Amino acid sequence: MSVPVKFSGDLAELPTHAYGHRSLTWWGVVAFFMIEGAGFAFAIASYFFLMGNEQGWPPSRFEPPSLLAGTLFTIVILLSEIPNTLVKRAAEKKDLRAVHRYMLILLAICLVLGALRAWEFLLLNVWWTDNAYGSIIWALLFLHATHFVTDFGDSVVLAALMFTRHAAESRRYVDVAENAMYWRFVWLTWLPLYVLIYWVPRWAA
Amino acid sequence: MSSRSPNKLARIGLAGAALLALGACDREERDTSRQPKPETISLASSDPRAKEYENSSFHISQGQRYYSWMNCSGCHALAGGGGMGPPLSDDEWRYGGRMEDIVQTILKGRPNGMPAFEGRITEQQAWQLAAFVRSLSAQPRQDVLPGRSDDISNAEPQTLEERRPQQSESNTTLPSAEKD
Amino acid sequence: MRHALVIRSKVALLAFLLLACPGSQAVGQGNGARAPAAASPPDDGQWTMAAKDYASTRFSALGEINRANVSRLKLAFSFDTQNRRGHEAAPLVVGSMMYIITPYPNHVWALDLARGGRLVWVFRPRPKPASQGVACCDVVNRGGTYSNGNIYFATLDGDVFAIRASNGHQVWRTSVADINKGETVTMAPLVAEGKVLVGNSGGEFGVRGWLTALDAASGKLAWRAYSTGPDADVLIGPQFKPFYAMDRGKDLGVKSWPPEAWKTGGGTTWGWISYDPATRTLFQGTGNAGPWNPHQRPGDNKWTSGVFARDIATGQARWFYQSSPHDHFDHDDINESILLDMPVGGRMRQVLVRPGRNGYMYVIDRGTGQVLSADPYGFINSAKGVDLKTGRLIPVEEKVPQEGRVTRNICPAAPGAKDWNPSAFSPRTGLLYVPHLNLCMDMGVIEANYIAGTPYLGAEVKMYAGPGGHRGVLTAWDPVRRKAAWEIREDLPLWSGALATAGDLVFYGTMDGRFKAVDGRTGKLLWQEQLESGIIGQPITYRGPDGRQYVAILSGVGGWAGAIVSGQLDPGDPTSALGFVNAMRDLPGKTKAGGRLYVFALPQ
Amino acid sequence: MRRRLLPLLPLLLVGSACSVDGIQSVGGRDGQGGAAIADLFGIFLVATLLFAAVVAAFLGAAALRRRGRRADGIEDPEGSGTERPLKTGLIVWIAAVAIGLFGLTLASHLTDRSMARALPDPASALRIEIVANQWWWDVRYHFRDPSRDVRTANELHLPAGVPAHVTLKSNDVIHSFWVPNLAGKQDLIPGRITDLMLIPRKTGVYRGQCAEFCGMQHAHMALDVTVEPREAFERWRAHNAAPAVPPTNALTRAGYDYFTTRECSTCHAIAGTPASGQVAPDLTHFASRRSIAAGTLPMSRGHIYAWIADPQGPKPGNAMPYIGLEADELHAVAAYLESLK
Amino acid sequence: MTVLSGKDLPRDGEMLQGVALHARLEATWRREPGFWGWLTTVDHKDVARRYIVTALIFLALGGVLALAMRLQLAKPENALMGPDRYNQIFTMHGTTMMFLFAVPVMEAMSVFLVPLMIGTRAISFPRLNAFSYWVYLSGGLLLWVAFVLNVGPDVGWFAYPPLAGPEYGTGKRADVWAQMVTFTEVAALCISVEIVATILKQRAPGMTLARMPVFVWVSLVVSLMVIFSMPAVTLASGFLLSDRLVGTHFFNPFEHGDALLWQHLFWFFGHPEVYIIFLPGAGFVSEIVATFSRRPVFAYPAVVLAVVAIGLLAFGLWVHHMFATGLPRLGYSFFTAASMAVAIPSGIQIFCWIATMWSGRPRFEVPMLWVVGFIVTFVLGGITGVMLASVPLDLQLHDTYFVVAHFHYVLIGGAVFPLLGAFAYWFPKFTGRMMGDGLGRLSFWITFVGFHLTFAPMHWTGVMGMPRRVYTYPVGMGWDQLNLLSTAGAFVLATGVLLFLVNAAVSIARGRVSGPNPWDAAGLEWATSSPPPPYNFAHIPVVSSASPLWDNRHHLPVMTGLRVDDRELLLTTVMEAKPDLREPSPEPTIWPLVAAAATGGTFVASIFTPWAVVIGAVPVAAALTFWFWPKVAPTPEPVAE
Repeated sequence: MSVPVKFSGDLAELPTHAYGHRSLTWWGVVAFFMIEGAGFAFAIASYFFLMGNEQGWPPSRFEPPSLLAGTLFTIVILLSEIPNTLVKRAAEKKDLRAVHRYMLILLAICLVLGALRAWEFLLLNVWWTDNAYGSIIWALLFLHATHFVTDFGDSVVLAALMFTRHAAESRRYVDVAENAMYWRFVWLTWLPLYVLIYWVPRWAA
Repeated sequence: MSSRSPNKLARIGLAGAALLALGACDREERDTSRQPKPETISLASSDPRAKEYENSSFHISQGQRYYSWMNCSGCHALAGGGGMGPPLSDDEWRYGGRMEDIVQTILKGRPNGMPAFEGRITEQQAWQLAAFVRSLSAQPRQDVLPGRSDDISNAEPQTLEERRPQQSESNTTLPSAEKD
Repeated sequence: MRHALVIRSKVALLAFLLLACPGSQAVGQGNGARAPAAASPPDDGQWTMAAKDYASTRFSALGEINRANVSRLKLAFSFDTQNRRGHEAAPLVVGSMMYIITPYPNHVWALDLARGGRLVWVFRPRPKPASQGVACCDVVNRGGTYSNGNIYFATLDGDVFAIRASNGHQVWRTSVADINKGETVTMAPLVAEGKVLVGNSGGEFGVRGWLTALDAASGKLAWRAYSTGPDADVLIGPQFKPFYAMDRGKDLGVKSWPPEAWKTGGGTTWGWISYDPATRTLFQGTGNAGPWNPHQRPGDNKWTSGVFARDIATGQARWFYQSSPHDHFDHDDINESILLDMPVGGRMRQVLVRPGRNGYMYVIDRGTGQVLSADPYGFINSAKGVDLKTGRLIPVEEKVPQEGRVTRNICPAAPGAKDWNPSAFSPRTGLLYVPHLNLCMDMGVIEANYIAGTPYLGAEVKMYAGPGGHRGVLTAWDPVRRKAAWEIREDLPLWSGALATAGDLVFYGTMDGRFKAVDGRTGKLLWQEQLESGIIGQPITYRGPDGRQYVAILSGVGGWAGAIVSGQLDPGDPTSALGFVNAMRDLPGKTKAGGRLYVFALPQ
Repeated sequence: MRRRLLPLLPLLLVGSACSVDGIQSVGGRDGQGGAAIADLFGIFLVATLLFAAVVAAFLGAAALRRRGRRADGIEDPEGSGTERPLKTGLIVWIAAVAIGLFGLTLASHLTDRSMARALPDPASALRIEIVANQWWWDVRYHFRDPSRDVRTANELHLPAGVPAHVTLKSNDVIHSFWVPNLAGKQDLIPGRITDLMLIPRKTGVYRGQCAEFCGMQHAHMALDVTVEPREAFERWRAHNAAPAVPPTNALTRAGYDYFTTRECSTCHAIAGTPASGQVAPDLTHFASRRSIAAGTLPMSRGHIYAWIADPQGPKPGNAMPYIGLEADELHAVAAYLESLK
Repeated sequence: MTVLSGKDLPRDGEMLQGVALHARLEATWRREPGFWGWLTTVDHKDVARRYIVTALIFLALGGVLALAMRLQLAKPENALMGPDRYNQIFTMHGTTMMFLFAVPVMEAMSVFLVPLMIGTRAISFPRLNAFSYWVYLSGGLLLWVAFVLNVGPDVGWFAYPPLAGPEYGTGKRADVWAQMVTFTEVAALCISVEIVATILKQRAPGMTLARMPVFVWVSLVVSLMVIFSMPAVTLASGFLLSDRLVGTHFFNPFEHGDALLWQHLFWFFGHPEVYIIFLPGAGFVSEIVATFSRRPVFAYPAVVLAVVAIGLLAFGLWVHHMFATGLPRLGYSFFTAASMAVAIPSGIQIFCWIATMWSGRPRFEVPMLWVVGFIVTFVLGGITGVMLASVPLDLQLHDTYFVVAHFHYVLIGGAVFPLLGAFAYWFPKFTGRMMGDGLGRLSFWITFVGFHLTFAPMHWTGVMGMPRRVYTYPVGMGWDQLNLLSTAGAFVLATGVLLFLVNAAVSIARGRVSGPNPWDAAGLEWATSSPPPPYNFAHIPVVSSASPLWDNRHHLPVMTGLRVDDRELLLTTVMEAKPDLREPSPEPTIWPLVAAAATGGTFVASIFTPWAVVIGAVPVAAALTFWFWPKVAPTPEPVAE
């Protein structure tokens, strides 16, 4: 340092991790929420733009997507918030065994959700090649599916990490808490998409 | 110094990619030249022009326009499913499925209703049309084909099947209509 | 000749009154509608023209097979036509002989009914193979006509033949159509007053439609009436008195088109012609305007998609009514005109009843061309109705096809609420049995290029089942009460004709090969038989040489609707066969190509 | 407007050699829309240059004010006494900019409104349909009686003083219709129908050009516009509604025969002959036009030859193929086309 | 490394300072030696420098393309090149300049300067930062390799469907464009996330929001703009790719898709993009003007508010690119008003900068020359911008050379001039040496004159009706001399820029050694050596005003106590910047490069088959897992709650 300095405080006693907006990662995650949220917003805007263009929504001879898989997915993903909240609490209490238990439950639920999501694609009653309606319906579901798969991958890695010696580091609990926050984002963004994919075509018809 | 090396890396990458992907050039060439290269149609087993036209996205897209302009789609349908004329999207070629056979069919016509376009379109256009016709049955390299046309959706509805795989092209079958 | 006919028709009228009327009164179901006697002579047990009679009733007075015993109907014999394309023809029965005209190459088979349908002779006209390439909707033929010892029929490439019925020797042959322009002939000619009436097909090729009358004896051209162009070509002269103002004016066949467009304007006459001997008037429908893209032909596009009444001797037009001015949807108006005398608004009127392609059941005064009523008999969302003051169809603006943009859910689709396949009328029930379609479509148009001998369409179409999900309907329509008495919904489109008999039965076939007989009063299914191939032909019935009643039908799927099977089209391309394939993707799994005559009778 | 603007031109650093008086010029006042826009342009130019001048003066003064006074110390803004007047200046400046912009927005809005209000009822206007293709203009005049319709290509004739309602469509990609002397531009978008009202005020010849990038030959997609007196337009209309003149001598006869039976007629139409192709420009009165191939070549015998002999030379990528005519065929076809006045 | 217990971990402070501290910090923070270290570095200054150099290479390449275009247009009916080549070239020029030069170079400046300006040791997510560079490089390589192979996009930098769609955009050219967009968007979004987190959480103690340098404000606003606008074009290019590759119908009017959907999405990004490029320029100017006028920028709150206002207004203007599409006329006047309203904050900034000079004692060093050049040029560009905001005028001027002139005035005048000024200004911080003064002044004047010679005539060619994007024009339209003038000007301009680059190259090797604060500037970036050490600051500075070095001329207050044996950062609170946490910063690693390579391979392959996305997901996921997997044993430091 080339400028003469005068010491005016010591930082050694500061903590090395914290939850929520005090943590740096939290801000990174929030920034990614904004990016992805903006992406979803534009996709939804495109949905309404195309809807205004189309004659009939869905266009004649196409049925709206069948409700079963999508509704099951919605119910299960809403229920998954229970173990998710428990994971978050356990992480904040640094209760490793509880973290293990609820993360495994959550991953099991994710597997169920993955199967439901795959099934959902087959129940859309339209292919993306059929018309612009089919294209945007598939795009919405596909966007959310990638979102879901990404977080699932994240969670698997994090869960694995929590079974290693790295779990001893307190900052890992912050990661777990932030992952739980991300999961909330995943299901929150799903709710409007669920309405757009499954219900708007029914109301518009 | 960090600032110089990316430049070097870029140059290495550029050269490497250039070597690897030289094949891209013929696919992309907008060949607006006057006429097909050799002067006459040879009936030899493989006309050198066949590959040239078939592997050119430009020629295929020109052929796609002519397919609509010359009313091919009226008989053979947008994706080659057929109608008044036989389907072009399947593996059955009444008069041979090689490029040069198709060019012959277009130019000279065929007895069961295919009109002769010789004198109505140029030979170059016939080759371009043939390249597009072959693409309907997914014959040329997939990477030169467009995903769809700006038309009514002509993808098979409600199914995820890909276009049927093709049989060997020498498999020429006789016209099925001549049963009497 | 003329005298003979008049006398014969008068005798026929008497005979009909004596025989048929008490019968129908006994049934007690009639509504007062009946075919004019002159056009519908008493039944002689033969079937000499596709429509049975000039009134196009397709009604047989034979009653041996009836509601009580039809369930015992059995195959009498069958005959392989050795042809695997769409068989749309009606067999002819003259005396103890039966004649079948096949699709291209248009062989005529003569069978001896006295000897169990043994082949007597075959006539091979050898039409030009290239004609197959300009046939829009499979290489079909809709039958021939027997008259005066000759069988008259036309080949796909446009040659009209007269051949001796007894031995199959050619009497004359006249070429009327030019396949290089896209003209073909698929219709069954009508022979009346010594004239063979035949029109061209090719509305999808930008041909100029016409109806030609040939001298039945010599094959010489008597007259030709075009459907577009100057009045002189259309045979519009001083006799022409259209009912509606929109059809009055000089040279409307030119003035209602952009310059030159009338030369490629369509208006082909490929359907049914009816004839009223009492007024010596023929009724001829004209086909769609070309190209399909309506934006390329602003104007009313006279005289396409309408019906002409013409003097049979000279061809001079008497009146014209246009059901689809400036046709948007390929709605030809070539469907059958059934001549009826029936009460309308309390008094008997001489009318034509026409199940139109646009979905309206027209009742038109035979004498004036006035539309007395037009009621929807199928689902229509492309029009709001017919304005009886002006005679104009009232289109729905948002269903007009757009350039470069698909218009969705247009009902009825391009083949209409009903295509060529003819209805039958039974005076006993007073009902018109209409085999028709329930199809809708997505349609967008693009600029069509005109190259002679190639399609001139400019349309991209995908069809699919209409509301309800069924694709075919048999409607029993009461023309007097102007509503359906009953209807039968069929999964597949109905592409076969109907037959009504005095046994109060209605026969028709389905595209998956079921030949059915239903109760003409209730629509109850009484009998059905699974045939080898789908049925798109016209059932007939006749009294055999042994005096028994027989019912005959050609099976052999094809035509526009069945081209997916007969032409082995690719179901993966929904726009195949002008978009019909999209609605028929299941057909290859339900039937296969074939060509066979089936004749049924009650067991002895 | 030209005169009013002249003193300001040097400010745009462009020599006086240039003038806005061209056949394809934004400054043109030859149509009602064009004139209103030219006026508005003048207002904007004056107002904005005024502001620019204020900024320039301020900048110049600021730069020169304390020039040469070297000082290493840091200026204390509060102490210097300039802060307060500058803050007042800032407020004044913001107000001035805001008022100026409001004025300009208002001017723009009013011009837009008045242009919209001045538009006559489309039903009473001359009805023209223009379809853009890669890379030419298909022009159709529609009349109540469709048999009077006129079809031409790459040229537009308009009667002076008569509003023309132009319906715009595209057959392939997005194009933009722009005849600056007459009006602003309007895009042609596939799947949509747009429209534009042209109200030419002065007779003359103008040029329009596609203004949205549309592919390889975007540069060669021009449109010749002729605004003429009403009677002259009527003559033109009547002439163009008539079929083409039949060939008169052996040479043009040979050209006619080739044209109507061979490749040419697959795409081109000539009214009154069997040639009825719809996918290329209508050539019925080809030789009466000012240019060939959408403004690529001026109309002349030599250019007709050159164009037919090798269409890919002057306009590579366009849809007209090289046919390879023999010399006598070329001669005949060119002579025939030249006879299509 | 010795494992120590929590209490006596080595930290800076009274016990550890001076040379010993530097050695400890150097050992902890320096990158690994050799080529491996070059590949694995996560130092924001390394990454920023290579970003800048790469962007300058793209600037040069884009400039060569511009010269090629000007040569072709030098005379009417020129046969130098055909339409196919020309269309590729103008598309490449626009794409390169917008996506590969302007946005990345501005972001790179933020990556370099922001951590220094706010007094922190590293950027927030340094591995993401490294990753973003490699992704950006892959995108640039993809585009240029494709161009060399005649697969260069030829559909304009805006790639309007249907021209760029599957039917008319023949071959892979438009796919290359769309995928290149994906690359650069990913890179830009990563950087924005880092910048936002860095600015909000890592500011030096005492640097409240109101004490942040204007450039930091600009970086924050720009990053947020990137975050909210770029997803639009990412989505749009995804739609375009899926239309082209798997047959969706987003832009197919026949199946009720719409070409205008693309334009809405593209311009919702495209217009903010212009301000994303321009605002950093305004940030540079604010810093330079203050330093050389010897006073803090006049009316700092007004300048900051103006920056924020521009950032907000930028999202309300996109329709003014679409006035000619025939949208409902009613909405247009709103967009006219919004477009014009941008002139108000821009006007405020201009006034404040001039006022700063007015009330200060301006010294016209090279960076200041660029600022003056900027103000003159930008005001002229602003004037034409106001004209283009008017619907009736836009309908005439849209897509003519007038617009070409306008946006080059705004982008070169408004962004490149300040950027070159910023290079000259921060050159000592990048390299440790001063940039040559004489050559610097010469290059400014040549560039300035060349610029106006090139682009001023274009106003006139545009008004005379010359449309954009034409590869040639006919004789006799009156455009000939003006075009020739522009071509001549282009070569002058190129000479000027070349001189600038030569000056930079020479100065790197032989420039005067500068010392930490050669301009006697006020910002924290000048409180450390030039170039700064890997750890930026030995002690964390404490700030009590907006001009810390001017207000603490003798002793800069600092805080101590961060570990020196581990990469440790100080996190402060969002608003007040009070010390809050110590968090570790990641070590160098190869995995961002591997992940970028895997991502790049996936993107490129997906042009050819959609299955590439599925297959490529595996290596990408693997690389990311290794990236995030902790490599070292947990820190023994006890948890302090």
